[in-house]
Amino acid sequence: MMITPDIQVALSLLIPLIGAVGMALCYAAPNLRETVTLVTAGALFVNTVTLLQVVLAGGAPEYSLISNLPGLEIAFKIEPLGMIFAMVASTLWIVNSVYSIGYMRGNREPKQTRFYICFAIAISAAMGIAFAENLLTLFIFYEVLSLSTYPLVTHKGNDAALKGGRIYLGILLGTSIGFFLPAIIWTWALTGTTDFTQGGILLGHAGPVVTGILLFLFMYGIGKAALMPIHRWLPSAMVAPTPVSALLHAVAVVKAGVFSVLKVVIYIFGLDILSGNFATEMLTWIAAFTLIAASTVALTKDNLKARLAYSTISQLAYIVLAASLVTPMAMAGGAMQIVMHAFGKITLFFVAGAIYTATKKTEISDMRGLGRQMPFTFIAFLIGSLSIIGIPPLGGSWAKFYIMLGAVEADQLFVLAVLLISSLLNIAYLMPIVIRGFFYPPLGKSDPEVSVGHERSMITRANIKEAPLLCVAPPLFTAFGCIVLFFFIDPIYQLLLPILMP
Amino acid sequence: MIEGLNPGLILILGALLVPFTSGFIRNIYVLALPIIGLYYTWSLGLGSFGHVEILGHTLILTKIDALARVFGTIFHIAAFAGLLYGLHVKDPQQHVATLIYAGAAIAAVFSGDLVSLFSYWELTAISSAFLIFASRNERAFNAGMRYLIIQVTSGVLLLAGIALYVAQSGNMDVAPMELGSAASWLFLIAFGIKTAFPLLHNWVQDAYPQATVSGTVILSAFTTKLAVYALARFFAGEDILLWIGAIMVIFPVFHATLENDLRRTVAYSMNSQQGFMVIGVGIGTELALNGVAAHATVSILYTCLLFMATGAVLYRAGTAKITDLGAVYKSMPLTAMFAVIGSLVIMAFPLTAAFASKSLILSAALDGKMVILWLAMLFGAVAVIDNVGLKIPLFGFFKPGEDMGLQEAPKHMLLAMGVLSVLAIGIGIFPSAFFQILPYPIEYHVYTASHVVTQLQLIIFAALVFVCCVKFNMYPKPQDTLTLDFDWFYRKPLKKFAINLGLLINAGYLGFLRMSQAVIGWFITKARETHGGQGLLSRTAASGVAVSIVMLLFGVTLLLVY
Amino acid sequence: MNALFSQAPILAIVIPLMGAPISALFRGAVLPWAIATMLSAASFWFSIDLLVHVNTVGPISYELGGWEPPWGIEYVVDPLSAFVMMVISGISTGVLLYARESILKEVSTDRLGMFFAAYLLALAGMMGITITGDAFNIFVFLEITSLSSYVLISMGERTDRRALFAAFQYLVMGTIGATFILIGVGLLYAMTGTLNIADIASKFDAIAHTTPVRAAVGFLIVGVAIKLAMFPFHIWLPNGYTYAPSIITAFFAGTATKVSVYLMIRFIYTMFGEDFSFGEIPLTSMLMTLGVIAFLSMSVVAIFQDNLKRLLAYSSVAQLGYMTVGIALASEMGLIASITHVFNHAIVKTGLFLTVGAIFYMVGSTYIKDLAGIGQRMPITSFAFVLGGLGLIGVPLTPGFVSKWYLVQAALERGDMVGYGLTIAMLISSLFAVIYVWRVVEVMYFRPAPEGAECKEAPLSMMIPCWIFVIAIFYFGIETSVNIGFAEAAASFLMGGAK
Amino acid sequence: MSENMKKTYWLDKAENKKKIFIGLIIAAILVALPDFLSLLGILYETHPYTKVEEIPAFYGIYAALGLLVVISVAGFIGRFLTVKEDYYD
Repeated sequence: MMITPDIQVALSLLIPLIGAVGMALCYAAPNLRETVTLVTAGALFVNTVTLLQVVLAGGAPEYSLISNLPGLEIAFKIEPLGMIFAMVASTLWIVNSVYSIGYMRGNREPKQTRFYICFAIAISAAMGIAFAENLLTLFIFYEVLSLSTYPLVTHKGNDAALKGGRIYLGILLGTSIGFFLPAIIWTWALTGTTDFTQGGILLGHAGPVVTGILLFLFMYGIGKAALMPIHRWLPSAMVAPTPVSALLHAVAVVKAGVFSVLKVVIYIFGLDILSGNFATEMLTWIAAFTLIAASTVALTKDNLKARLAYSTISQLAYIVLAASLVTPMAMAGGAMQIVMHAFGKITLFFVAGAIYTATKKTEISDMRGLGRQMPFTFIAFLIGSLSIIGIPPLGGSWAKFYIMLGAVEADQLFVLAVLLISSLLNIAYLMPIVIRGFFYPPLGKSDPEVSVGHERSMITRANIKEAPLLCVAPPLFTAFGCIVLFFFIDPIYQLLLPILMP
Repeated sequence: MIEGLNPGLILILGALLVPFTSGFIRNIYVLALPIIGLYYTWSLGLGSFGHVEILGHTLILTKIDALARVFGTIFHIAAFAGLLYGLHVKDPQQHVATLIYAGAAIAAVFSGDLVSLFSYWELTAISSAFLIFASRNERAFNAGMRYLIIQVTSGVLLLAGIALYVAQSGNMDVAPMELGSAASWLFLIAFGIKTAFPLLHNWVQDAYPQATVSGTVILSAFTTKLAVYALARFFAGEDILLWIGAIMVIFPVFHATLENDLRRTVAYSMNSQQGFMVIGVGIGTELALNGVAAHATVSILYTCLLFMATGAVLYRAGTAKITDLGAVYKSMPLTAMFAVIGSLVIMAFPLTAAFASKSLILSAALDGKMVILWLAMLFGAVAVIDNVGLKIPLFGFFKPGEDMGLQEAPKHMLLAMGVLSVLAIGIGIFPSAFFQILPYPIEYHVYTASHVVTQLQLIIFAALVFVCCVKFNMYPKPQDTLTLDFDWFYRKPLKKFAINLGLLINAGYLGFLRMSQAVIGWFITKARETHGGQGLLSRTAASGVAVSIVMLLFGVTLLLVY
Repeated sequence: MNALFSQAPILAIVIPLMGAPISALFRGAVLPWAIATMLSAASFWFSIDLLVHVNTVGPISYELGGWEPPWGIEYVVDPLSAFVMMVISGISTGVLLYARESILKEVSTDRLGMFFAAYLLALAGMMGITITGDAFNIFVFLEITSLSSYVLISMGERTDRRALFAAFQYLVMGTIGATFILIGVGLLYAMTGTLNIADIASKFDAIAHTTPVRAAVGFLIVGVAIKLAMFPFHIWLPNGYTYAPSIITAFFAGTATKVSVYLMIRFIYTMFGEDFSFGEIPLTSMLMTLGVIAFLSMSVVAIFQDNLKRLLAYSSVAQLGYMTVGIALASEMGLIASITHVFNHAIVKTGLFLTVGAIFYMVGSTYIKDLAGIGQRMPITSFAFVLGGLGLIGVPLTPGFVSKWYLVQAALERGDMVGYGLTIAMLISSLFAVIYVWRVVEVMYFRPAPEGAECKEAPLSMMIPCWIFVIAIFYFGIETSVNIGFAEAAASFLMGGAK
Repeated sequence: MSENMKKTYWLDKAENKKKIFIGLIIAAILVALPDFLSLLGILYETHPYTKVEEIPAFYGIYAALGLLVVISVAGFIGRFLTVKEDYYD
């Protein structure tokens, strides 16, 4: 059988599932199981990269799975935005798998097989979301993703984990069924289709009021985008082991949310119908509020993962903000932010996990001086933080720049101020961790008295006690990725160009 | 070399190898980098290199013109001297930060497009902050965070300006702009923060004294001068700068007079000196811009020299407060000598570099018939004689009193100071050689009799009054105090406001959370009461009850149907 | 074969009816079961035949004993009745396939002959209700079904004595219902002089305004509503379902109430006619109110249940609310939704009760707290339950989604606030469904099993039918042409034919 | 070190300070002198760009006044703005 790009689309979903079966079969032999995980991740990556070639060449492979109701089918079609999301997910899955091995073994976590299987299913769902051709398909995989990550969130199995998991699932399912699904049905009732179409499908079918209500149904229905006040699930999900948090906050779940937001705005509404709508402007304000408020909350959190969770909420709001600006440049910025934040935040979570693995510390106030013990980890954290803040030469700065360009295009200059304040808040909650890590004595110890001008770095080879290599290499890799992405932004831009300038 | 490689990258990339070296090799290595960079800069010549197509725009990685080359050259020299001065430091983090910082400043100067400029602009902010944090104490940490936040504010404002500018003009070239559009104002504020415009200036005096001994030297050389360069690049001849500059010259001198901390005193007067350059940019004539370039160069020389000398005292004595110091010159005569040289230069004493450079700007002002500005600058010149030229040596080094029993500064520090002194005096003696590298061709005679006489009048009369004031106890007595400045507003009331606002929002949010929890809880309780266990709707009704319900509803149905 | 087929309508009824006494004669564990299964399968086979025939050729009228209607009893096979018959006999067959091991544990061996006899009688009764075109005949078959149901439910007394009470309550309520129907039919007979439904229908409009007819309508609707377990007449259902033997619960969940829904549609659309039902009397608002309360309130009740079977029973009441609303919407789309939901809910709920039966078989309890950690102990069964639960919630790719999709569409079709309100109510109810299913799933998978509890999977003979249902759930959720196709045919027949 | 302690420096002596003071006054007179001489056309000519520069010893006077202004203004604002060293801590 010839493997055509169309088949490869189906393979993208299938490969992780096959891998999951493989992992289930190898549950008794951890080494074999992990090999299966890595091979699967590698295969998926290769598959996605070949698809990328096709898309770059202007192709749009598609695959129709099921057509069960008139006008409703489960079908996949690749467009640039989805390609980017798929690339991010499949690339980071490899890294995350490597890291998971280090973390899960380093912490002797139970039920590792279930962990890897659910992980693979979640990735498969993410692929489904990325390549979905219509809203229904997107919705189905969106729900699969929620469900398949629940066992990951509650991995620890204690009461706190179950409670967190319940909030996680409750909000995600509640919003998706309560808002997202009605919005889909309504869209379908209005237009008779839910296909993602360049330029949107609602134009001419919905008046400004209906458009506004629909917009809000979508934005709050896609709970994974964590727009306030339905963001609570994200901090709740922090009870999960760190690789899960990394997956949730960088690769699959939240990115699926904001990706859906962009997709809905671009392909369902279309930029024309939204620009100038009062609801769109309100969304801008809500996103701006979320952006700042979440950063402010992050400042008050002492638990590292909680702080990162709120940081994620804030960073996701960038994308919703970009979407609400409804200009091509803002869309480009939003798409870039998906990629950049993925790399930046996964680095930070990897680091949080590496610190936990090496020292069992979770509170930031306990992490003083750890940079001396784990310099590589903290350098990765520094780079990740700077990318989140948006400092060049790190990828995050492009996203911000393009959102700013979008804001200028949309004539919403207050957004510039919002971004400025947010950058400062980002500094305030991220940088002290690095600085205190490097320049302060560890907790309970004090540095030898040195007179002014005789500063010493205190990083000596004897002092270094890093987490296992498999926990340290992935964050370094993703941190390096943040740098590389700054210089290789052009391919992403070129990929996006067709949807920006139709 | 790679085609189009920005000279600054030599230092930046070179910095990454520093942690893998140690001892003597590290010393040689870090000193070699600026030398290589300088050589490379000059070997490139003038022109633009490294055009890259990206995101539909053309980026020019390296663009060297005469103005940029002056700044690039002095930055390399300052980096070399600063590194030499800091050789004793056993903290590779500081070396790395220094090299990246210097490299970024150099690279920013040679950037041909706005994106590169912004990138390096931010890089200087981040890397330099580490020189403050490296002091490793709580005050330094806080000052560093404030510094970082202010610097990044500048960066983000610049980015916002670029976004606006690109949206309007569609290109990303570094080119002069007219003040008027929102973009240009954002540029101006971004540059203004780093130039330390009045009311945007506090980060200088806040952060520099908290940095490490060598860190302060490095810090003083780059950020503010890079900003002056940017101003000259974009806003040459912009009138508003004249007045900003004038205020800037006068504004900090009073604080400089009152300050107890030697390094903070230098920081204030450096701020005042920045005003000269801002005025020069505002005048915008060829002579003025030459003056800006020249004075920036000279300013780096003497500021570094003064920070080095005061730093050496701090290094040996552990303090740089006038009230804590005694007769330093007795045990550190060479350092004291360099401090005097630095003071002479800042006073623009004949035969020192500033004598040549300051007069360029003054002359440009007079050429433009800007008498008030000229008087303001003259006032600044007088003030600097007071608060650095005389105060630093007399109060810091030549106080009467017992020998403090200090050791002379280490050799590499003396060497670094020596290098700068030689340059400062060399330029003073042979100004025309120095004028060769200035951006515009120049025909200017520094040493006219009247110039020398008037300058000497200025200095000696000022000195006389100073001595009189000290003698008759009219001079504000140095006290172990702090003088409040504009930063009070954001360090006290604004901070309080922000904290209270945060608490308020937090309380509001908690209230919202509690309320929604209560509402949901109420629903759940009600539902449980009516629907749960033995609730009305889930109770197992007796058959009789069931039949009654049936009858009742049947009655209702009949009524409705009928 | 053709000769045989011409008698298919009667055969589909007679086979189980005649099989009942035969089955009663036998003793032992296997034979009665085998007979019942084979007969049920035969009935199923004829039903499919009928369904295909009706949809390709047209409705069949079969005159019992050669008397022409309206004097003789007529069996009418139209798209709706054929469809419901197919559902009933199919469910019955599937349940019987599963029954052998399960029933041994719940009913003593010496009663098995009686048990399967009663089972076949119930099946025959339900098939009869569906197929007959004679109003009095409906009552007769209804009584057959009811009486056998009481027996079947009371058989659960071996595990829980409360089954007797449940059966008694069902008896009281069921009898009232049946009596109401009888009175209604009697009144109509008095006014029209005929018992043939088609005949009544043709004369109905002329006498629609008379008091006795109005009373008849009231009796009939309330009577059917009781049998349908429409809120608030559902009181008999949770107990009945909870204490009956597992397979009976599964069987009734898939059939008994569905037949009542059929009757409701039949009375409203065929006998009274659409214009009268929704124009003359406020049936829409009555049924819709009760339906909405049913699916909202009963879903909430389900959330608070601690017995899994009871939880599913309340969920059934809620789901019947959807079907009622579908009828009440008085549109073709609503009718499609209602009819297709009859089918969809039948397979989903039967499948769920079968998996619950399997769990009960192994664990000996259906209390949710006793199911902790069952996901690890009985992974295959538990997974079947999860998939069935997804169907119950109405996740896309399951039939539940399809019927809800149509129902929402029907509601939106109204284009007024009631329609939007209905949509919102349905979505809220779906959320409740998520909660009550998830509660179980969480206990099953994420609570540690009690110490020392060791459990294996249920026997294959139970697992396979369970999974047949699960696969059917997804098959009909994805390949919707069967259920939707037949439902559409039935709906358009009713809407067009009743005029 | 101990050697340094005993050593007396030139600056330590009070009469030397006086010498410096007197030296300064002499220097001031010397540098002001050319301006006055130029009024008489002796020695050299000034090249005033501005009116104020025509005042004899303008730079000296301006410097003296300017310094006084700096010192008095600083002394004045110092009264309001001086706080303890650990004010912000």
